[in-house]
Amino acid sequence: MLNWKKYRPIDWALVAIAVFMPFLPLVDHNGGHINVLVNAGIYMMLAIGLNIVVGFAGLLDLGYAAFFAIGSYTYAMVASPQFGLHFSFWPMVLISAFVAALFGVILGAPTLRLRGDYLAIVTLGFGEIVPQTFLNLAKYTGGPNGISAIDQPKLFGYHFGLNPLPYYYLVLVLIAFSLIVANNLRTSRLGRAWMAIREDEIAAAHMGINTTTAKLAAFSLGASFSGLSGVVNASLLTLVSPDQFKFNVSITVLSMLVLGGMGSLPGVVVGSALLSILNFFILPQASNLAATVGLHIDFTSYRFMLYGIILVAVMLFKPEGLWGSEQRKAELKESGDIAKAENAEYEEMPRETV
Amino acid sequence: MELFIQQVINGLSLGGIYALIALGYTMVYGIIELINFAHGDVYTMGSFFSIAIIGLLDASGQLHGLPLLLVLAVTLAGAMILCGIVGVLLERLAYRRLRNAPRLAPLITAIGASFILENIMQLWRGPSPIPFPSVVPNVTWHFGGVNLSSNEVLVVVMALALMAMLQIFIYNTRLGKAMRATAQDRDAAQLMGININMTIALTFFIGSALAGVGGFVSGIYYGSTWFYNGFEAGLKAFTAAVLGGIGNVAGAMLGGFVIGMVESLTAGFISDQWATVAVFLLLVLVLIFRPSGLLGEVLPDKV
Amino acid sequence: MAALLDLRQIDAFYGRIQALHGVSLRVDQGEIVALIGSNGAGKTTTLRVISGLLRPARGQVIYVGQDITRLSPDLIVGRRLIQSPEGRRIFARMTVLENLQLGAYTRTSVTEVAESLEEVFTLFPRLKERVNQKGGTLSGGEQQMLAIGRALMSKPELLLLDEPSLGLSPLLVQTIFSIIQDINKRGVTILLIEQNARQALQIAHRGYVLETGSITMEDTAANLLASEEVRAAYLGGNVKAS
Amino acid sequence: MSRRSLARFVALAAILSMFGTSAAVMPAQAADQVIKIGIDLPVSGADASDGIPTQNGAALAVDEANAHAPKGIKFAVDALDDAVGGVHNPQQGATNIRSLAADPAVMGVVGPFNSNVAAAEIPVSNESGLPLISPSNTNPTLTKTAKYRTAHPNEITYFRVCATDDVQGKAGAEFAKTLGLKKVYIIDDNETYGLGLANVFEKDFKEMGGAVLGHDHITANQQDFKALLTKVAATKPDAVYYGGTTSTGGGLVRQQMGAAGMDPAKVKYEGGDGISDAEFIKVAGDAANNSYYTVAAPNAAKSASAQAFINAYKAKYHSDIGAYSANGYVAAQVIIAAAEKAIKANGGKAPTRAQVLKNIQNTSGFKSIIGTFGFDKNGDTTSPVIALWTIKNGAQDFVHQINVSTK
Amino acid sequence: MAFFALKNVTKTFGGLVAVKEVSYEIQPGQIAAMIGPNGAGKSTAFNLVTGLYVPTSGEIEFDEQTIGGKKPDFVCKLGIARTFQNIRLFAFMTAVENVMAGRHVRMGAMLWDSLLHTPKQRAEERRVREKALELLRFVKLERHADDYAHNLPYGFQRRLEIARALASDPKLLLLDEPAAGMNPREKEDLMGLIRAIRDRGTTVFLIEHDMGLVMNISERIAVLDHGEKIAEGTPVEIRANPRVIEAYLGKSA
Repeated sequence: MLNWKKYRPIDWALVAIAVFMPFLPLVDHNGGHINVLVNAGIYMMLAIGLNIVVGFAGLLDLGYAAFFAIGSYTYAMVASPQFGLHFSFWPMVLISAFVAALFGVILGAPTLRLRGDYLAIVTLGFGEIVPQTFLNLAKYTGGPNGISAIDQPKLFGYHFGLNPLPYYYLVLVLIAFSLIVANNLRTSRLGRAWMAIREDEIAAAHMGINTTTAKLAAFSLGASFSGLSGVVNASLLTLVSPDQFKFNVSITVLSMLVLGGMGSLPGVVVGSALLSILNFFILPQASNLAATVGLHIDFTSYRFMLYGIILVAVMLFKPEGLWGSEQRKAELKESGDIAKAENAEYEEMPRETV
Repeated sequence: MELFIQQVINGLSLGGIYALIALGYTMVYGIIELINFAHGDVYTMGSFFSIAIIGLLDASGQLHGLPLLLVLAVTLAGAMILCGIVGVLLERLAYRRLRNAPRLAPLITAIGASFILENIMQLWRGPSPIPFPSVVPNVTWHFGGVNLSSNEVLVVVMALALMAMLQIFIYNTRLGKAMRATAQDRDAAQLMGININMTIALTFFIGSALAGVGGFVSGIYYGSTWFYNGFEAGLKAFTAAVLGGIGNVAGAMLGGFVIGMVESLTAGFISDQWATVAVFLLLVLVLIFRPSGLLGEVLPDKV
Repeated sequence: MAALLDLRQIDAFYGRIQALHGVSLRVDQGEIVALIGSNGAGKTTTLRVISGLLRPARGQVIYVGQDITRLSPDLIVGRRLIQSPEGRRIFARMTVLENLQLGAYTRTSVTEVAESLEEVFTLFPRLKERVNQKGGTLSGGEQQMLAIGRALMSKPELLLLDEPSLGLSPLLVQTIFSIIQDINKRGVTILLIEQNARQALQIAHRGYVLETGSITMEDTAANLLASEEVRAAYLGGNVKAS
Repeated sequence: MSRRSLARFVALAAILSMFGTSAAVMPAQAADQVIKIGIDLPVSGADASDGIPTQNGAALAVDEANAHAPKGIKFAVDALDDAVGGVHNPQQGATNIRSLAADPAVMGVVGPFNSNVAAAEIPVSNESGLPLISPSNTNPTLTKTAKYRTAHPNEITYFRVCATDDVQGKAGAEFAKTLGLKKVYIIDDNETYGLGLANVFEKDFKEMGGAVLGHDHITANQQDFKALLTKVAATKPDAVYYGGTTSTGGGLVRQQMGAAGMDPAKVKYEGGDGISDAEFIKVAGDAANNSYYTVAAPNAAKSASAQAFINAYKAKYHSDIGAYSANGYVAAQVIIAAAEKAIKANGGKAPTRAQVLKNIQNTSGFKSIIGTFGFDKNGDTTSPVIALWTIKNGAQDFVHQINVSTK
Repeated sequence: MAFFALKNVTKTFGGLVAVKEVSYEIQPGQIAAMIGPNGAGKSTAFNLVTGLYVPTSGEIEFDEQTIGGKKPDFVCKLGIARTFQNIRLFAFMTAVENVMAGRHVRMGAMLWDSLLHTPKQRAEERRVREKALELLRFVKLERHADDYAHNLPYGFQRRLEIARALASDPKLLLLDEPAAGMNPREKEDLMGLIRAIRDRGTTVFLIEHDMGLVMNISERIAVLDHGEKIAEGTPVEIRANPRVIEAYLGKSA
């Protein structure tokens, strides 16, 4: 149901930018810029995926980069000289997404019963283990060198090569697809179940929602998006190595989400776009600018300071993010309702063990 | 066999440092159910502060004139107080406003705070490892093929002594009782006349001061530190706190020693490259099979 | 007689929702005042405002002639204005003795605290028997005794009791109410919130009726008990007393 | 404007500014006769101590070139950072090379510093024909196989002026022999460079009849190596060979050896150029003494021709040169020489990138402060020099150097 | 097997016995109640039935199956729905969304349908929304369908919770202190509502403190004290039971 009045000029501006994106390469021919945009697009896809886990289902996943790694390695192993396999790119997009989802299930099944904050730490641990394991299993993964000379996609006989332009369009299409799918999820039976779990897990279970399955679905669907981005990343870079998938990737994606607004799809787009702009354009320029006035501060090496400030400041002052949903805002801000406050302890004293 | 004993000694001293960090995690979690993600960085700050204080004493040319014990006491006390202040500031600036927010919110600010602290340290002393002044002579005793150094003894004794003091404080003093009451029911504690803001701040102070001790001791033990040290040490110490049963002081200590042993035995008898993996694997297993930890209590869900 | 506690035009909010609309009420020295009303009417909110757990948006709380509206809960407790909260809220993982000691948290004189402890034990002999038991292992009635005893440990001048009969068997309710009267006779002023309006009004001197955040009636307890409106709304189907 | 709409306005402005910046950095026209030398090194965070002195060396070469540049030609530096969050990053490196490739004025690039960054950059360089000259990549596979040359397997666009790990590892093994080491325990940091170096050392040391007591990998960001070193001590080695860098644990390993039962005065420590920085001495403290390391570059101080460079460097940057400053300087000189040759052939006009590449490929007998060399068919230097250094009384001390000419 | 029965059910937490050897059988179509002071184990009994706790020993039967220790969602699917003592609505979802969430277990949309919004999924969403609105009418909340649950007054929230529970078409509805905090008029309405629910074919099992309400509408009552069932019978029997009077009602009753 579209309610046109609901949209403000700024919403239209966002739409206009989105419409303009496919034409951007006509204006800007710099391959470096396009390459940056492809990288930003890959991060945006990661953010859309993580949003399903963190935003929709309310599960804080601090090891999201692990699935990105799994997706990348899956493609790298079967489309490079590593094992002499050269599978086609297109089916591998789906297969890698599926493999990442599978690992989502494998990690999620035992851990999703945990409380939110414990889950965050377990996923963080998982995020540490996965790259370390890829590093240690040098026989299959090339160890620290990773896997190189990864194949590029071909489409109707056109070889993508290393030219970033076809990747740019590929990523645009994948982002559009991801947004549509994510929005469908949000407004479906499953999306409602996630919302219910986020609000009150015990009540949700009593409504017949299998909370474990629903969370598992969120976890593995989120993982599948990063599998998808992993394949694009691997083929564009022609290289996967364990150091590409460290904690800082997970945190970058999380910061994008928090900045834009957890749970809000336009928020995810805005948040990831903003941080990418900051990362790839503003920070490096800022250092150069400072250098011209004789100030040698390297802003890029403090980007994680910036992420830290974003995480703290947004949670403290604008927890719903720059472009958050009204509902999420209420959820994060209001301290509760009268009935709850008046009845907070209207319950049988739990006879706790001691 | 000698090698095994030697590795156990390594594990215990490593574990002693984890235990000191874990105490802070467990206290803060106990009182406001927050994984204070920045706690590992407070520990690193403990090393940084110690270096700075020793540097100051040295700069004023007094280090060599002063008795060793005094230098150590001043450094330790300084590091504890400064870390305590950092902890209190963290609570005040990053967490207090979110005390009644959904749990993810303060956890996310905690992660943010951790990054901020790391970068402050990087700004302060640069991104490379920093040597820790070797002020304490390290004496090594030999028992057959097994070596025991005074630093190793120092770490373990420090950890045990502080845990004992903490236990006594929590169970036998008025403020300790106030802390436990605040942990169990904040509103009810206020109705007893307990100033919960002060009590929570005190908890952060003590927890962070203990991390400061950890930072000091680890500086002496390893002879160096760097700004990113707290990330992994913090994670492992958190694992220790969970393993022991979060909220439980003795548990944190036990968990710390177990994690230290696991790490050192894995590194010593399997391979160093799997040691971290082993620790995190242990974390996952504990959370799955015994989320309440070794000494923790099992509480039913309230409905 | 000077008012011990005087609430003036209190407005209070939870988030954007207004819970109290200009609530004014007064408690005089030595009284038992009952505050009755249905759930969600704002009774607990009123007590939270008095105890400083909730800052009102507007209005004043005057206690012994002083404005305590902006004081923090611990300072209010220090002035011997004590609340025994709804649902008892005892410290389940601490012993009965520790719970009672926490009740005397703001007091410094060891001898006086010991005296209070003796007093509580005379009032509730059951607590003395279970002095080293953890709070969580007590039965519902014993927990309520502990909650009241804990409040008494602070030597209150004004005692706010929130639903002391909640979830107790009708049998125990009788006991608790007679103890409340007993406490009052020992010189403690009491503001009582009760679901059980009939019994509350039977022991109270005066009463207020709170409806959706506003005071709608104020009178002596006897008059309220006799009032048709109160009868219909709050005393109606209480079979237990019949 | 409400706070909310303000926030949105800022968001919009930021997005628009992206197009602004894009336009601002639109490729400069070749007609203005500026010839750019790209530099891609990690110059922030932990890697800055390696990257900055190298970058300075290269920039110095460009400065000097301008002093005698052909008329109407100006040389300029376009320096980019391939570190993200303080650590060298392959993605960033590839993006940088693509950016530089998009600018037709860039004739060649000095960099990268790290082998795994090179692995991501070589395909881009190979596809775009933009020459890369690394001052410090030592991993042999980068040049010796065609696997990174994905677009044009037979076209060499990536070169290096330093010796590879197989040369350095071999030299390390030989040095170990001369030092009288018989039993060595090998530890590496499980990174591209460290592992590669350690593997070559292990192979060559064994071939020379040495005994390798064990080979372990450590984990990055680790602080505690006692358990590992206790295990090492039990094997009673003459020395520990460390493949890796100071920042991944090279200093800490050395420093903790004593506590684990290996007296640093008795048990030697050997490594590659990864521990050639001043940090190593700071971190290892007293234990740094009795350590040895190889550097894949000659000791510039020993060469008379290098003195001018050292002095010029000091004058400009007010600091001592780094281990790879000279290599960065020479790498830039190679590109400049190739460009100048092409300019001459063009009759004073700016050259094309293809011309410059061709000239670089044909470099031979190039006289430089690191010796006279050319590039072989893979792009490696024909005259690699390895120097052995030690640490004595807390200071770096040159031992000797050898020229390991290949073909 | 019985329609619904607790059979010698015991639940201990650590060393504490919360529910001890309780047996209680309910016939289909009944309105049954359980009374007792707080801490007597009533809510624990409910939590055992709906699968939040696993019984230490004993068995729970429902609809020809044993359900002790089964997960809440499984129990709900079998046809047991509940409300909570301290209301647990999805506070930041609208009333109609709350009820639709209550319908979750009777919906068939699979992952694929959710991902792609298949025609099947759309049709189902429409049907479920209508059903939810109908239930809101049944509890007289149709005018608040699009309000956030937490914005509703207390009494409305209780009714919304009942509507949400009914959305799963339960055969047995557990009401945990439905009259708590209601005034006599609201209690009258509630009694009407409970009877109407029973007349729709749903068996009702409630926990309540309000003796008036319990005695008025229940056909069968069990009395719990300290985790043990001390009496069971019709309201008349209960009121006359000396053990109940001694332990619970008091002499004046």
